[in-house]
Amino acid sequence: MKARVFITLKNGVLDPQGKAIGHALNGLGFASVGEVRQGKVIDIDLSETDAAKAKAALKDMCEKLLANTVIEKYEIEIG
Amino acid sequence: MKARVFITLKNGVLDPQGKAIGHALNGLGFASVGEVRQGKVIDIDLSETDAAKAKAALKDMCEKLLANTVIEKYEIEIG
Amino acid sequence: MKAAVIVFPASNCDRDAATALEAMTGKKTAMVWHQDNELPAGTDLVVLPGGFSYGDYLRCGAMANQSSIMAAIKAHAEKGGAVLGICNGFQVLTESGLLPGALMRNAGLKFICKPVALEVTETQSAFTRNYAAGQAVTFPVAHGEGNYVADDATLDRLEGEGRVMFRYQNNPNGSARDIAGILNEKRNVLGLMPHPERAVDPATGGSDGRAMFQGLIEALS
Amino acid sequence: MTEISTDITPAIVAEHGLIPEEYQRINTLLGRAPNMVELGVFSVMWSEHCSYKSTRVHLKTLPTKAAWVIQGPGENAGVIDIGDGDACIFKMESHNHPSFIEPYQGAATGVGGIMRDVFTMGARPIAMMNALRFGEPSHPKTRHLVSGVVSGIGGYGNCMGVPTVGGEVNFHKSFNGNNLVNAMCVGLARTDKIFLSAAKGAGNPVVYFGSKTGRDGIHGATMASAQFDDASEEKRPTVQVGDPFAEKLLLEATLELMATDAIVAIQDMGAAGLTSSSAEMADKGGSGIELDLDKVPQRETHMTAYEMLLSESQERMLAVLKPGREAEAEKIFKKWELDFAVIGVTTDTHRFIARHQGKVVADIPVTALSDEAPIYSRPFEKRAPMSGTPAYDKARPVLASLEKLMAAPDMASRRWIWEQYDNSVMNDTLQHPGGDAAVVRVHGSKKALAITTDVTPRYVKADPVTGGAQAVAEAWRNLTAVGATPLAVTDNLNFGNPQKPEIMGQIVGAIEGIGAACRALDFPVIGGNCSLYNETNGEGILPTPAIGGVGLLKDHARMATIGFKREEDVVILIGETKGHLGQSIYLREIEGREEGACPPLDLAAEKKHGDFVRGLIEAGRLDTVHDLSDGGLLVAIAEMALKGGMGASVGQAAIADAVGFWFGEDQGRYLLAAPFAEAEKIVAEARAAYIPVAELGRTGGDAITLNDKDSMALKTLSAAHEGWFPRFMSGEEIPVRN
Ligand SMILES: Nc1ncnc2c1ncn2[C@@H]1O[C@H](COP(=O)(O)OP(=O)(O)O)[C@@H](O)[C@H]1O
Ligand SMILES: [Mg+2]
Repeated sequence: MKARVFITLKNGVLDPQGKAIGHALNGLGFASVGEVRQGKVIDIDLSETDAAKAKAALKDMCEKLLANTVIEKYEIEIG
Repeated sequence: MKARVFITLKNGVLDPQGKAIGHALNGLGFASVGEVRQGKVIDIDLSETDAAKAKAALKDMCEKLLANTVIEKYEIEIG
Repeated sequence: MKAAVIVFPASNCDRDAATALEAMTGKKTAMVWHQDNELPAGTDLVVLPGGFSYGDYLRCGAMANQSSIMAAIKAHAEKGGAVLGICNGFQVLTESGLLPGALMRNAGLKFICKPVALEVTETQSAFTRNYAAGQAVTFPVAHGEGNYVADDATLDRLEGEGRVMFRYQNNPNGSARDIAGILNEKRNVLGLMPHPERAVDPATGGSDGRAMFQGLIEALS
Repeated sequence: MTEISTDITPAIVAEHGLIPEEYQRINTLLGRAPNMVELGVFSVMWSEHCSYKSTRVHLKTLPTKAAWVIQGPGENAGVIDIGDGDACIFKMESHNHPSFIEPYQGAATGVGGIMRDVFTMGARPIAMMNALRFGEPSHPKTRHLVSGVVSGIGGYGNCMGVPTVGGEVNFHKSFNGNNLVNAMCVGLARTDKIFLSAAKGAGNPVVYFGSKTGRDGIHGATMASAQFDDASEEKRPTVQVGDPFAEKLLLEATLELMATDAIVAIQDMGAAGLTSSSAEMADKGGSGIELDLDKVPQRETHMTAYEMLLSESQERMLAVLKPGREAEAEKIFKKWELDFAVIGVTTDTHRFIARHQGKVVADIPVTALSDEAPIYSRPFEKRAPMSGTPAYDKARPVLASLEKLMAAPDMASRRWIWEQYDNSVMNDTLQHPGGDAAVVRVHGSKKALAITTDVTPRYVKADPVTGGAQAVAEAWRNLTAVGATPLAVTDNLNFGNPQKPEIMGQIVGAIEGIGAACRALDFPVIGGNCSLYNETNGEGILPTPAIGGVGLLKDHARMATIGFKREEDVVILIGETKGHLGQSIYLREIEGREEGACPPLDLAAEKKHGDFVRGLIEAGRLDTVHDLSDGGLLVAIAEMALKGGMGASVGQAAIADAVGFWFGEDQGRYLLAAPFAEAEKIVAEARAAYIPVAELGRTGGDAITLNDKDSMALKTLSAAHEGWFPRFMSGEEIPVRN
């Protein structure tokens, strides 16, 4: 089973990278670009076949390692 | 309009970060975890309202700045 | 030799490069702002210095590559002018396509600052002419993303054409084939992760870098 | 505006960290009840952090003057004169709590904050140090904290292009729930271009520049209170995130603005952000200030006056300009792509006034926030110092203990850390981490600055007065050991809860000791910082008054380093060796006990021995010196051997107690190595000056040999010394202390 985990900064947490990317895109002439936020995407191969169990394990992984829950939030996608 | 761009390493390009994460997850007892790859997700607010135009602009942004196509590939999601 | 050092936002070895050049040439080095469109008339050598241009955000060197000065640098290289990219400068050069490949996160995932032993593998360039082939030199490294990658065909070609100029003796960052520095096809653009400009004074980082600048002075004056 | 009309309940007052008496005092000073915004302003200005209410009466006793002191405590950083029109500006500050919550960002923003304190005075930062304390290595959080703090310091400092050249790291269980992250920044300016924070004069524009203001770091408890629930989710307080890229631009832009003569006063926005920077500037200038909060560059929507005034968003500065110079300044910040806004004006009303959306949201006499802030003489209890000499096994083989000590968490090589810091950028680093003091050249000159941070918390715990003095003496000794003349210190007083008489006793004692040592060594205090309430579950940390010292080498060609350099050099010990093992590293690591009296300190001998050693280095007669501290004599010899890649054969006839001799931590001692002829002269001169001196042996070989009998290969020692940190951090080893 393949899973995708998104780790993004919580709302309100400053995102210096996103800010700089937005600025650079505007500078390149992409005037329609407003706020930009950058996060991580982590693709995980799982040998687990039960979707519910996989989801629970992924949640656990996010809490324990993948996300820094002080400043980040996460979403899990199983596909 | 909100868009999400995924930047991930091309197949075959070594991903030391992904490898380290996989290793750490195994170490934490998540035995079902196989290969792990890490990429970026960039969320962009666009004032553009035409989806086709937005898509074209996003493609252009990826080619010009967001991805290094020597080692990375990108996917665009508009939603 | 007239040298110009490019200053990007958050370049931070720009002064070090200029100081080293001035010590070697006895002449003032031009500091060129990234938003300029032209190099000073008569520039022989362009140095893209180390640092964290644009904070290394998104990818090292990616945003600096979009600066307006880059067109002038490409034109300078095209005409055969010498370009030296050190550390972040090397990253800008690969982003710009002036050099092949890319620089990724160090294999150990940590920033590394220490003197490293290098082998000068090729002497056929203005940058390395004053070294002996196979000479061992020590330059400091200071980078988090110096892991050189390219596909096998590119690597074979770099080696086959004698364009791998410096190799690590103890690979600190996972670079393919221990590559520390490479040259472009026309042999006038060098990019390397170690800092030769931090090796021009025995009181600080040794003096193995002097031969590079001396070679450039001789070749370009 | 709900926040103005909200009734202030005792619960709200308490959530703002104010006691009822303090709230009453606010009412008296204002002649009315404060509104919520005003309460917020008072709460931060009267906080321990900003007002030093528990420590001020004691800090006043510290010596702060010397002929070379240009600016003592009271500004963003202290300033000393280092000759030729050059000034050195430095300061140390803590970011303990944020680094425990979010180690990477907490440490990173700590680095950013202290750099701003230094460049806001006109200096270009040229060196960074960090003094770190973590819980025991076996504690489950320790590795994560070490890793996050170190990469946060590197992540920020490396991007700034300022070399991080040294620091200190200890592990102890008292820090399990409360690590310490103290960062020090040293900068260079010209003596005639030093910028202060006194906003003198009325009618001058107040300008804001740097990054935008968000809801970062606003006091958690106050934010949780009910009146802020209209746009709830968006309004939660958030951890401060550092943006070193913005800071680098801010540094360059600020220095560019300083090259004009447009600035009247300038101050970074640190703790309590806009409030403290503006109120302090008005206070020091004897003026008033009016802010129009609608003009503040904002990162988020619907920010309230309360939030803007209390936000601790990073990478922001406030300046008062001469009238009419706004456009010139704006042009500079545009060039560097930073926000710039005129947000207020100075007045002659002596009031701090903030307007938001057309209404006055705060109107407070400036002195109510400064001079009228509460000052406490908190009760303190000075406990009798710990005493006695603990028993230990005198027959334990010395070299086996040495190997163990070299790999102890507090003694092992810190290479794993310092290689993650760019320590050679700026091309002026003459001594990298790993020596007694870092040495950084004054660019383009023969001069160099030596920098160190020191404190031995276990000594301070055993005896606050002696421990405080010892921290100063050790800093002074480290600077001396490289050949520098020690000039001044900044302190960072990390303690537990000052409302406990025992802790307050530690604070008072440590300050007394620091003051005494600084006076005796002519080493004034020119700045500092206090971090109190470092407690978890009612247990305070080991008292940790960190001392950051700076010294000057007039000619860096005459500098000493610790590594042995030549075979057959004579190894000389300066200072008296009694074999004091109380509170020693040996006792803790080998015997497993933290007991006894800390070593006594003789400040007169300290000065005499140091001046003697420095004189030899300055005369060009001596290039190999190491001061003795943790682990004592044999550890110092091992360090000199490992650094130089050369062994030594040392010993003495008739050592009564080998353990005490080799591992005792008697103070005021140095090890020197010099060629025979020079060594003979040095020994004779020391004797003539009544300085205790002993020849211990000769350098050479690839082992440490004791009394021509037992020896241990440098390879073995090196593996022990270099191996522990990487193994610990890779998770291969979680050592449990015996
Ligand atoms: N422990 C101390 N010893 C001496 N001076 C101190 C001490 N603590 C604080 N100070 C001085 O008090 C002033 C205010 O300190 P602080 O609030 O930490 O500065 P800032 O507002 O720049 O962060 C500074 O000048 C500082 O040097
Ligand atoms: Mg300050």
